[in-house]
Amino acid sequence: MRSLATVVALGLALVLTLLMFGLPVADSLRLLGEGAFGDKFGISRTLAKATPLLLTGLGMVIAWRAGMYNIGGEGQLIVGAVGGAAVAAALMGKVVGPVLNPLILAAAMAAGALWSGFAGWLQVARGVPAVISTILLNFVAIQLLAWSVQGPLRRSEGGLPQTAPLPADTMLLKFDRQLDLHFGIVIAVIAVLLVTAFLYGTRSGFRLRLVGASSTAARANRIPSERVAIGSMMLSGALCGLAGGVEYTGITGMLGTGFPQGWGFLAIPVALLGGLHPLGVLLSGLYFGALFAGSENLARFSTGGTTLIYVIQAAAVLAVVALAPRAKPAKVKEAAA
Amino acid sequence: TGGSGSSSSPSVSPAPGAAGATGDFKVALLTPGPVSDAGWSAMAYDGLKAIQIDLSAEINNQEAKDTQIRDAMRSYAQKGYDLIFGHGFEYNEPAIEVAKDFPDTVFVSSSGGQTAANVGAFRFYLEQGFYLAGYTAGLATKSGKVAMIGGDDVPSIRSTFKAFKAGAEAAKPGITVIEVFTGSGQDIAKAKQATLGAISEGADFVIHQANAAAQGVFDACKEKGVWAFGANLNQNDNASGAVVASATIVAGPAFLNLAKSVKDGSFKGGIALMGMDQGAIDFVLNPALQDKLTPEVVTAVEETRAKILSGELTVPKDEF
Amino acid sequence: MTPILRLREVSKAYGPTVALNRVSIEFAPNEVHAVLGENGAGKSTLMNVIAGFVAPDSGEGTLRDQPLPFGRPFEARRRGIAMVHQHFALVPAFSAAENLSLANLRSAWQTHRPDRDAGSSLDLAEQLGWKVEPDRLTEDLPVGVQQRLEILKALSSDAEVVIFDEPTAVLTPDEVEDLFRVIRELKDRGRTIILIAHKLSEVMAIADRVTVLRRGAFVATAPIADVDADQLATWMVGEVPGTRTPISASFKPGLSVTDLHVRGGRGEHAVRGVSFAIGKGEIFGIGGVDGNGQVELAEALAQVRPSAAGSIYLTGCDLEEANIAYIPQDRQSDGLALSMSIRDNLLITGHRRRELTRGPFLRRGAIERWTRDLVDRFQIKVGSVRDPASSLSGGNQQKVVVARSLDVVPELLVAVNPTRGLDVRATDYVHSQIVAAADAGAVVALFSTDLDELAALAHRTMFLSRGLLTDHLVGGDA
Amino acid sequence: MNDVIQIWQFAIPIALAAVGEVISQRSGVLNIGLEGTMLGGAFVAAYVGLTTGQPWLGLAAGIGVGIITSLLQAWFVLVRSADQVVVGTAINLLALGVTGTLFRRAFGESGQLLSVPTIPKFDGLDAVMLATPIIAVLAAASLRQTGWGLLTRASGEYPTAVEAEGFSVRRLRLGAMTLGGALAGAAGAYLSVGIVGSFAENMTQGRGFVAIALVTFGRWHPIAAVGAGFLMGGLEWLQFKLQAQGSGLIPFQLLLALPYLAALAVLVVGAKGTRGPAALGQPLRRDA
Ligand SMILES: Nc1ncnc2c1ncn2[C@@H]1O[C@H](COP(=O)(O)OP(=O)(O)OP(=O)(O)O)[C@@H](O)[C@H]1O
Ligand SMILES: Nc1ncnc2c1ncn2[C@@H]1O[C@H](COP(=O)(O)OP(=O)(O)OP(=O)(O)O)[C@@H](O)[C@H]1O
Ligand SMILES: [Mg+2]
Ligand SMILES: [Mg+2]
Repeated sequence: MRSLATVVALGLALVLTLLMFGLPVADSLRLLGEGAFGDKFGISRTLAKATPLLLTGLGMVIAWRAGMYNIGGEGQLIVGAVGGAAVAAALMGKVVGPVLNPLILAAAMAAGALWSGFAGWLQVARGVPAVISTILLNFVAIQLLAWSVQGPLRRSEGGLPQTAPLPADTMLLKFDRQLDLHFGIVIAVIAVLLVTAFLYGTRSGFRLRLVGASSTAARANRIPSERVAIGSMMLSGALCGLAGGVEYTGITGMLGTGFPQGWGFLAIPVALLGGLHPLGVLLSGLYFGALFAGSENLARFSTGGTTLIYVIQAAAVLAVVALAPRAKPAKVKEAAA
Repeated sequence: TGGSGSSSSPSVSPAPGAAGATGDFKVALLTPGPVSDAGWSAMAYDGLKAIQIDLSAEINNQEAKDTQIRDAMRSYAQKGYDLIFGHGFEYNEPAIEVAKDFPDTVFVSSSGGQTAANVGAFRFYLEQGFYLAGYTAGLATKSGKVAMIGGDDVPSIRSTFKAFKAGAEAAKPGITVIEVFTGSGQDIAKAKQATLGAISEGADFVIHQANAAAQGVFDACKEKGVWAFGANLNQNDNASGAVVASATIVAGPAFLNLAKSVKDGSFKGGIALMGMDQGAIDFVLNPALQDKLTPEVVTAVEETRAKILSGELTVPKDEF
Repeated sequence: MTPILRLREVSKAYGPTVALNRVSIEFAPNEVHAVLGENGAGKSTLMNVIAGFVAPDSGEGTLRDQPLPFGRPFEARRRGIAMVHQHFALVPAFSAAENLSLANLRSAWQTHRPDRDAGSSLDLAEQLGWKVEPDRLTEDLPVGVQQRLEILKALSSDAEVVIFDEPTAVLTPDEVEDLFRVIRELKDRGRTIILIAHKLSEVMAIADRVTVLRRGAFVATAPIADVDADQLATWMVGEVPGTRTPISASFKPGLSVTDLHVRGGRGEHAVRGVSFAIGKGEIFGIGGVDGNGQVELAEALAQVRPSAAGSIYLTGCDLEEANIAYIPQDRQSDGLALSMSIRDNLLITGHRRRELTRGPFLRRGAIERWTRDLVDRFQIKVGSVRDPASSLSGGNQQKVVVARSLDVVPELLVAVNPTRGLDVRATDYVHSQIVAAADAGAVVALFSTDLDELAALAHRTMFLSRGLLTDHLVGGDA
Repeated sequence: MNDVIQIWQFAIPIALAAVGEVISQRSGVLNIGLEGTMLGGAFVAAYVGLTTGQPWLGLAAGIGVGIITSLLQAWFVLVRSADQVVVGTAINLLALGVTGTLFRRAFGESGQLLSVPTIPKFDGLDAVMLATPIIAVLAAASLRQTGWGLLTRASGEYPTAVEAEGFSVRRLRLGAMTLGGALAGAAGAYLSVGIVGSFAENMTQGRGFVAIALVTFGRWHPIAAVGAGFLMGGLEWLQFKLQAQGSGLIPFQLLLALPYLAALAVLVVGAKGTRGPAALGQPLRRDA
């Protein structure tokens, strides 16, 4: 019932947007659908775009479930990619690609975990709410990226502010050279399963949910909620960092100031639409992936202009939050639907 | 099946290759900034429009910076585009890479040093225009200080600034050339602030590479009563009334000729240097403000222009 | 006596739980109207409906023949209905004076000065002999003082209807007497007072009329003169609860506490050197007025709060590893994670049980069986164990805490006001569980502000005053 | 002196927006959509200023857009109880898309360097520059010393307490959001009809986010936030002067990261006493 309403509202929001911009509705919808599912290119694009959203979305689930409002997915993703690029710069040519790639991903996770762990520590030890600190850290991360591609990681003095491109054998496995789809989607799906098992099937996962639901109750029951809070932030940051590493070694192959695509920000709607549940994230991540692939296609090939893509994405997000059951970490309904 | 794609062609519409049928010719343009920047990207967009009209091509364009470039190129190639322009040297390397996977699409970047059978480049020698602007500023400055305001700090911009500086020094040895970057080609307020900063340090001629933020530069010049140069497009008629001359790129013919060669199948990779001699670069004095420059200055500038055109004077440019 | 406030056929269900079942009830001006009922009978829900915090599923209500603004608390407040919440509505980060000012604001468009705007309430507090430091942060105040603030807020308004939802639960008998004086005064000024309390003695002392609810349904309304405690108890539960007397015995050594110092949340010296010993199987009562270090002492014993100096020994086991059961005084914030399922709340202790886990993993099936068993054994009234704990009434919430703590006999049981806000039957039940734990050999530290409770259960009782243990009396003989 | 006026002028957009954000956050609403609201204000102010030739009308229109944007946001946040951060993020996207699209429709796809008349200045000072500190003081005084302020702060701390006293949290937050939106709109408008008299796509360039950092930096106090904005403006001006003097001492990325680092540092060093509003970012929930 609710999902039907959501679908209807999404459709309406879309049609309204198109009408507002004076675009032919039927044609535009066709372009949208084609971009997402029209052919193997569309489907592969949908999956490729869903990949970072799934990983960052899972990251948000973990943190928010622990009661930590991590809004820094974007920063953690960026820092993850930078960490990965630093390892790549240090080891490129010294280590063969198939070995280097996992090292890059591991570095990305570590960098993301440290970045978010800092925010966790700030909240726990210094009383700085993560909502605030992670927002601030996002901007620091963006500048860190800018600085590192202008400075230490720049491929060559005087060249463009970018890192050297990764050789093909260091990139994640691709299933077809013309397609965008890469091995990252497999990593993301495995992550969904692991996070589900963790949250609902392990003692640590239970403690994490408990601390999020009531840190006072956790304290009164001698659960080290501060450690859990920091741990959840680190886990969350590790997933976001991994998203950065996967995007770097799966799609872009190098870093520049244009690297951040907002996946980290979009992780929040993805996680909320998914009901802060890892399996929900799987669905909402795919939905947003399709939406992005589709709207990109629409923006490219309709007469609306490329800026239209933002409008469509915004409309889709707003339609979702207008209808999605409200979710607030501390009051997340644990009850089965 | 990874890596086997080089022999298969995109499935959307069989690419017509170099010798496609009319009406079926598809051209895409990638720009580093919004095409509404009334500058670098806008100029390329005008070139694309010319292709649409003259060759009745289907055109499309998108903004794509560094890491987004490959993705955008791939998506056009997947859609069976025949020619993909990347407006800037940063598109050259991605073009080389993506072109391997899409042999039926031609990739061209504005500047860049690598080519392949289906990858070409043309480089706008805008440094020539900037040199003349610097030369003009050097002759006309009273304070002995001139300034350059940059948006994004990228090599192509730095190269034009070097030429401006060389021109200024040629005209007035020992001149101070101030250089300030704002980090954004869209932040008008910062551009104005940076310009005010340069003017407060004594600059009385200012050139910019700030694209959409250029109005901030002109505004500051107008406010403080100093002169500005336009860049990329002819900005002499800017409402500020502060632009004495512009160093311009005339991109239309270059884009059109290249597209024609792709369409009729005569395209063969390679790099073309597009300078004043091809009419691709110009330095246009503002007739309305001609009286602000002494006749001697105008004459000297024209002499230098002639030297550049004749090849007697080679304006420095960076390779990147 | 013409009623001023009428409810007709009001129903409210939470999923399968029927909180209110076609309740009709009338309140008159100039009366103190007590509402009685077991835990979960629907009292708070009914009050929340009147005050606009809960919108009923059906039914209607009128105040002075105008329809009640269901679901819009601010509107109800405007129309003259004030409520003292069972769970306080105070801004923790505000000073006491700011919180009182909130209640005294007449309009958003007036100027505000905390001292001036809180003035009348502070005066009232002084009249009552209640100590309220206006500049202290509310969150730093002991629960008892917070309760006073909550009451002062409601009193300072010129509301026609004032609802008190269990205001006496954390007050001392003296404080209760002061409150009742105020209530009588309000009544004399023609107000309608609705009072929820579990202690029948209190109800008999103050109420003019009494209404009893049972399982969401209206049972009876009667003038207080026409009923006695037995009658009320029968209406409430359908039977008269029995009572229990503690046995005294000599105990094997259990807990020994020496010169213990504990600091409070703001670093203040809350417990200042106490020493005592509790034997295995002994129930040791710790009484006293709220805010004298009880919570800090309890938390230190329960290993929730570090002690600043001194020692705590538990004979025969390491305190770190010991099975310590802790029933905190604030079940809503410290006892439960309200948004989590009842099952998850039971798991708060359960996830440590060896038989429910395998290494880092939880055993789903075993947990399911264990949960069922606890719900049955402790007679927790639940729809489904997957419902959130917030859906339980206060009493059943407490049962969840007790059940998971006393599932296996702990080495040490620390309970703070374990029957706060519970009805007679639930109180009796919790008492019997505490006694059973002691009988099975647990060391029991029972903190309570309720003298009767201490007298009924504790073998020995001491009083905590300003962080020091003072008096000493013997349980059964007291 | 001249420098001070200059710094002050360029600091106005972030300072004004920060005051609005303080009010909004004090009521419990974290407005991440500040950037978008400013951008909307900047565009409409430029458009109206250009077509009417009246910068004041432009400013008024910018404020109007700010209010409309905040009402839209309020519907999601207050009526639908949607997550504030998500809605704010969407507002930013929306503003980027709508202003970009409209700009291209109105001024051609290749854009134009617009020249819009600006608000008149006297000795480098204009009305908005003078008004900003006054607005900050008024905001601070109202938050402290009026019933509205007390209620608004309570809404940001513990909404239930406000409802219990007969005031609507929804209305209070709506009020705070509207004020915040109006100020953000004005801030954006000042960028396009106060400082430069022009518009370019995405010309706000992160100023909304800087303003959010200033709120934290200024510990949710309007005057402190404005002071922090002034400090930021000063550093930026210093940076440009240093660049112009030819010393590449400070990489400008560091300068750009400065407000965030400073805000973080302040929090790290002295956060224990001052927290943000307890209910910040939490949706309002009535009984289900
Ligand atoms: N002990 C366990 N071991 C393995 N998997 C488990 C375990 N417990 C739960 N799961 C799996 O986790 C998922 C969620 O289960 P659960 O019953 O906890 O959901 P829920 O309580 O409805 O979720 P929520 O808490 O989000 O409302 C299910 O797919 C379930 O199979
Ligand atoms: N928000 C809610 N969601 C689900 N069920 C609820 C909710 N609030 C109350 N209930 C249920 O409604 C019934 C009545 O609860 P209520 O709080 O009114 O009881 P009460 O008489 O005040 O009990 P107590 O004396 O324990 O406070 C209980 O069964 C309770 O579990
Ligand atoms: Mg669960
Ligand atoms: Mg109750």
